Amino acid sequence: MDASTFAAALDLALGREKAAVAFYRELTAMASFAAQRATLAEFMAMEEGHVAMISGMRSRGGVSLSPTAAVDLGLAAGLDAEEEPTAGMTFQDILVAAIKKEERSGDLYGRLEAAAADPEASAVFHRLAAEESRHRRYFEELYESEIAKDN
Amino acid sequence: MDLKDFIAPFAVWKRAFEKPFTVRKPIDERPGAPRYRGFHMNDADACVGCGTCEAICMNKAIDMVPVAGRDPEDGDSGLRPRVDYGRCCWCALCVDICPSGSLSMSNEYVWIDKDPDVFRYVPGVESKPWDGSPLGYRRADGYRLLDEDRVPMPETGPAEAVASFLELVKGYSRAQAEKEADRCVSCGLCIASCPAHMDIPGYIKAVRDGDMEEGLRLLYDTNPFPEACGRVCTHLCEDACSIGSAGDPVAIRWLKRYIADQVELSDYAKALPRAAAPTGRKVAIVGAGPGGLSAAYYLAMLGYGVTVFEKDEAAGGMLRFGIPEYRLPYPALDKDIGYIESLGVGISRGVSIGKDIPLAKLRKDYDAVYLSTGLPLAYRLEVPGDGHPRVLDGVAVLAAATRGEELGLGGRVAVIGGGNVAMDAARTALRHGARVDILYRRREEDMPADAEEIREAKAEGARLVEKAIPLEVRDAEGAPAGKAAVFVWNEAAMVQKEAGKRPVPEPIPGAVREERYDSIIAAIGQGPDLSYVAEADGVPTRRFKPVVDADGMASSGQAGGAAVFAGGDFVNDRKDAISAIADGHRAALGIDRLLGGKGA
Amino acid sequence: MRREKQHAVPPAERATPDLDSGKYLVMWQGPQHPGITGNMSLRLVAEGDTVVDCETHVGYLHRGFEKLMERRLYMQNFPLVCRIAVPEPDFNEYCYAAALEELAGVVIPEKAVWLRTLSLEMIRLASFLMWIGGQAGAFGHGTIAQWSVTMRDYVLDLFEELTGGRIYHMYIIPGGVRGDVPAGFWKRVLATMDVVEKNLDDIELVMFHNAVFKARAEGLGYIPRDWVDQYGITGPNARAAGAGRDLRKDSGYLAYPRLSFEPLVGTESDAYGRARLRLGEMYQAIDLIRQIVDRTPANGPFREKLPNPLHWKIPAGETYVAAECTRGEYGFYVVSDGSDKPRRVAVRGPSYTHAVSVMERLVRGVNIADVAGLMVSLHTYPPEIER
Amino acid sequence: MNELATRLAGRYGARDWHDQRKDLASVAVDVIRIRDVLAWLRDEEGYRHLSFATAIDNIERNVFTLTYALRNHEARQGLLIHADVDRDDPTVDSIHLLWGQAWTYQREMKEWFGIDFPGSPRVDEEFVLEGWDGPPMMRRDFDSLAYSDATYAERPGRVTHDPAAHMRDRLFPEAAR
Repeated sequence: MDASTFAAALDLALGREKAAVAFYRELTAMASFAAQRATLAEFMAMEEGHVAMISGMRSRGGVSLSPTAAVDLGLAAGLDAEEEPTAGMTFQDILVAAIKKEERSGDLYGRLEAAAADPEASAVFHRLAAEESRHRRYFEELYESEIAKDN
Repeated sequence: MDLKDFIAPFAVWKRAFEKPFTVRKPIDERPGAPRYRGFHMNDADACVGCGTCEAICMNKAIDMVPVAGRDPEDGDSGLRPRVDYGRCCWCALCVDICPSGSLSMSNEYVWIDKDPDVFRYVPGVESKPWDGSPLGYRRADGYRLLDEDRVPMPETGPAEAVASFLELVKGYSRAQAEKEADRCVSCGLCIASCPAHMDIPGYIKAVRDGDMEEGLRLLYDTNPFPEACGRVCTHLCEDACSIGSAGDPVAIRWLKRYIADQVELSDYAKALPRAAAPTGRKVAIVGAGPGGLSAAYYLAMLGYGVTVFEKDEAAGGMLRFGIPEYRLPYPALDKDIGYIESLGVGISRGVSIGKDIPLAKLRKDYDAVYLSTGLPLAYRLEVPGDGHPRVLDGVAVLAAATRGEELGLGGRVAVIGGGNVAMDAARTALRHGARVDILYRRREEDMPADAEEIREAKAEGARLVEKAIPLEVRDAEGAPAGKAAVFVWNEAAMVQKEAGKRPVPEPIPGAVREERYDSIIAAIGQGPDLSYVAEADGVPTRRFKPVVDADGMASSGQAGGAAVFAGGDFVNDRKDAISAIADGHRAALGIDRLLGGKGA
Repeated sequence: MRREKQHAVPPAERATPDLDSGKYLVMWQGPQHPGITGNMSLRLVAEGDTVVDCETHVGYLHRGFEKLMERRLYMQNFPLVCRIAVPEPDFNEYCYAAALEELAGVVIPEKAVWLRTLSLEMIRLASFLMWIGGQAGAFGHGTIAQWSVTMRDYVLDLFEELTGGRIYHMYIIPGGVRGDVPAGFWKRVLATMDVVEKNLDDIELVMFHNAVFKARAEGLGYIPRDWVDQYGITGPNARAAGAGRDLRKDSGYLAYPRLSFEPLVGTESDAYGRARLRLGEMYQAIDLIRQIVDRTPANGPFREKLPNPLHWKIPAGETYVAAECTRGEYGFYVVSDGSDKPRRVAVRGPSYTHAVSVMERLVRGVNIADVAGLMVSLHTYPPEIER
Repeated sequence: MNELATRLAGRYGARDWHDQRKDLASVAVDVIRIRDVLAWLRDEEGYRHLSFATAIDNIERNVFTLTYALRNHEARQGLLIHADVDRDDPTVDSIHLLWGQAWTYQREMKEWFGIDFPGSPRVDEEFVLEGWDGPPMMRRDFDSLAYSDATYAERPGRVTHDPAAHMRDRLFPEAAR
């Protein structure tokens, strides 16, 4: 993977976000009732927003993301995501999938940051990792307040 | 008269050589006694704006006024007392009675000004030189005009309690209820905090007056589940109670129960208002929990024909299937439901909307539909092995207990979670003879369950394991597969990661513990089942919650079919019975408005 | 039947002077007059400088208390009643509280019994000290007034320390009292008593062995013994006439049955005899206060818990509670209809009797210059007439 | 005291004897007997002291209940004598010849309640309420607060808020129906 330059790094990120959109689209196809579809549509729209944001950064040639990572609530690590989504997926299932997805993205960017030779690219990955951590944090808080209220 | 009478008066002259009694500059140098009843002080942060000072003031010297920067909030009206020294007589009854103890008096008594209007001010808000004075009148130790102690509720002791499912709380006697009702100062701070905005001071007064029919009428104005709420309400009102600001809050919940307990069901109709003339319109309600039946009651009162569809074989929802009978005995719940049914509300039991009848058909057959289907789905632990056959869900265990089914929990039970469902499950397991551990990810003080539930669960013998982060469930070795499980958790330390946010449990590396259990009851949270709502129903949802307007309306019904209203646990954030009841009432009024009724 | 022995008493026998004759002068003494105790006035008809007729007029200061009380909660009347006798408010507090407690079946703690007795004796002393200043002042002895009002202020200092107020103490609250004594209080009470007692010795010497005072006070306002029952006269006015009645002894309320004292009795109820008797009661009050300091229990509750004052209802009933104040029988008649407000509260102040019917009779034939001295010698607090 | 109750009942038809305390009792007689009862108690039973006389407006029964408080100093007993008088025609025999201060109480009751005591000296003169133009002020149907509100102005700037109503208006105004 050629991620040694700034543009290449953003290209890679763009690819990830597009994949995320596709991820939600895939889940949506599996969904069996309205509430599932509404939630997945909302999350998908968030990822579409990311796609637009990264496209914008690429055309402007600058990164406007904070380098500060969100605090890790430690939920993602404990969640068990072995099961595949099904037609009857609950809000919990969807949120777990979303958290896991953000966690995987963050890990990936972290690895890319470490591997990048170009300091500029490294900075981009650092910021992208931070951005993904904020997304993950957003879903984790949602999980705590809506799903595991009593735990 | 003798000579002495002419000489003795000259004895006054000896005083000419004595030190005079008078003191120089007494105004500057003569502070009031330490107890002096001087100008008022008020700790405006401790004050809750209940206006009891105003109520006791015999001179009408106190006005309750809004002050800048203090908006009404739970347990604080945002008002503060303003004292008019044109009327005040410095009797200090306001200080004596102040429920929060925020009012006091300084020993300052000199205040000179040309402008008479300055002698009317809000102590503690408009700053004065004597603010914070350590001297001045305070109510003496051991002297209170109000009773800070709640009348104790007779309850079964924990040892006896775990031996049966008999109701723990025995209820107040008349003398006890009247004494407890006497503690109320009728400030009404509680009304705002009650989701149903019940007229709490009103029905407490009815208890004092011994007028149970009036009390029942006031209860039913806003809540057709007084027997149930009188036992298991989350009683936010008591958190807001001004008496609770420096003492035990008034036992509002028990007083509500007292009223409902005093009136026989057969006498309800005599006490309560009659339903309005039939409107000829019909409303379908999905879910016969407290929210659905609350809507049913108020719609029936407004003259609507109401049918409630309930998937289970009995009505009551979580009140019946989620709350154990030692907290809410079934006859009490049946009384509430029985009265609603007696008004002609039809309950179709064992009919599941979505499976047996599509929602679309209700929208076609009725003039409006109210959805109140709650949170029936238990969320999973989401750890490896959470599909083990000995991992049970708390709500299902409680429902099985209600149905009288054999629970087969075994001798060692773990309950995972810190909410009321967890406590109910733990205490149910205790009553089935199990040794019970409650494992919670955070600390006891972080638990969302009611404090008394936690206290009672512990008293009944449950062991509380705090800061336990679930890691895994394994099949227990040495037992037939699937008959026992090992629960693995990581001990956590509470870490304050961000200022202003609650601390986060963080696993202590290496501190992994495990324990073998016959059953592991997961009670971490529940979610809605929205599979019966289709896009075509026009009910918008956001993150698995129907989106409703201020009337509880989710869909105006423009798109082929009746309007849909929704409320209860799957809509509101409180997720308790009283909020569901309030939602039901609100939706009934909203439906009536939509269908052109006169409103009630 | 001894109906024929009934005395035909004034004002039935009062002959109204013919004011058009030009022989008489009508003059008002008060309501603003230093010789009048409080805001009261006398309409005097004088022939030369001799008073031939008098009417008492009241209502200039306080009126309508009894009406006001009917629309207030029981506890809200607690700060109100003290105003019914300004220089001696505590008797109102005591009688009102005791009447409510009796009707509500409340027994107050032992400590409250003693602290109530203490405040009643302390205010007795303060009230007499104010009176003696007025009595001396009415005969031109301003010096005595200077002394005695100072002594009164020392007693009021004690009240301020105990209750947080100098004049209106609002201390005897239904159920008990509002607080225990502050640290070191008893020592200061005893020290003040020593100072006051020494001053009384001086007053005794200067005022009672005084040719001028004797000349003006002896024989002034003479009350015969048989008037006591005819007019309902009580207190020092009656005791000076030989009627040895004292409710502290006769009714035995509060701690009085456990205190050692004998009611003082005189032989002549004229201005001098009454003043003498009151001086004796001042010494007696000091003695009682010393006994109370000795015997008040150090510990224990000082108030019995009552229901919430905002809802306190008292069972239907009526009672009359009286106590011996400096002027005689002070009483509260309280009627409850079972609600949270009194149905009727009637205040029986001793001035009612002696400042109207007795005064109007005694003043006839008195020199105008002695009217003030006579009036003070009866010891009158007008608010207890107006109520 | 029961002997006295019996004698009073026999001679004057007195009823409702009630022992309030060991040293205080009350009893009721017909208003027509009031002067005779009081004279007899004074002259024959040692109740020589009249503490006070007053009235209670029992408007619900349309009567004024008179209360005469007597005291027997020797026996250390108090006695409250009650008599109901018709509120529509409140006229009572005067006892001013029995006690020298009684006329003042009667004058007061005339002014405060509108109860008449024919023959009582100066009974129609103003007593406490010089210049009063309202009805007898101690009558229960005289509303002193309404009178005060109508007669005197409230100090400007006085306004208060009921905590419950204030919270409703600010937090959940929809409940104000």
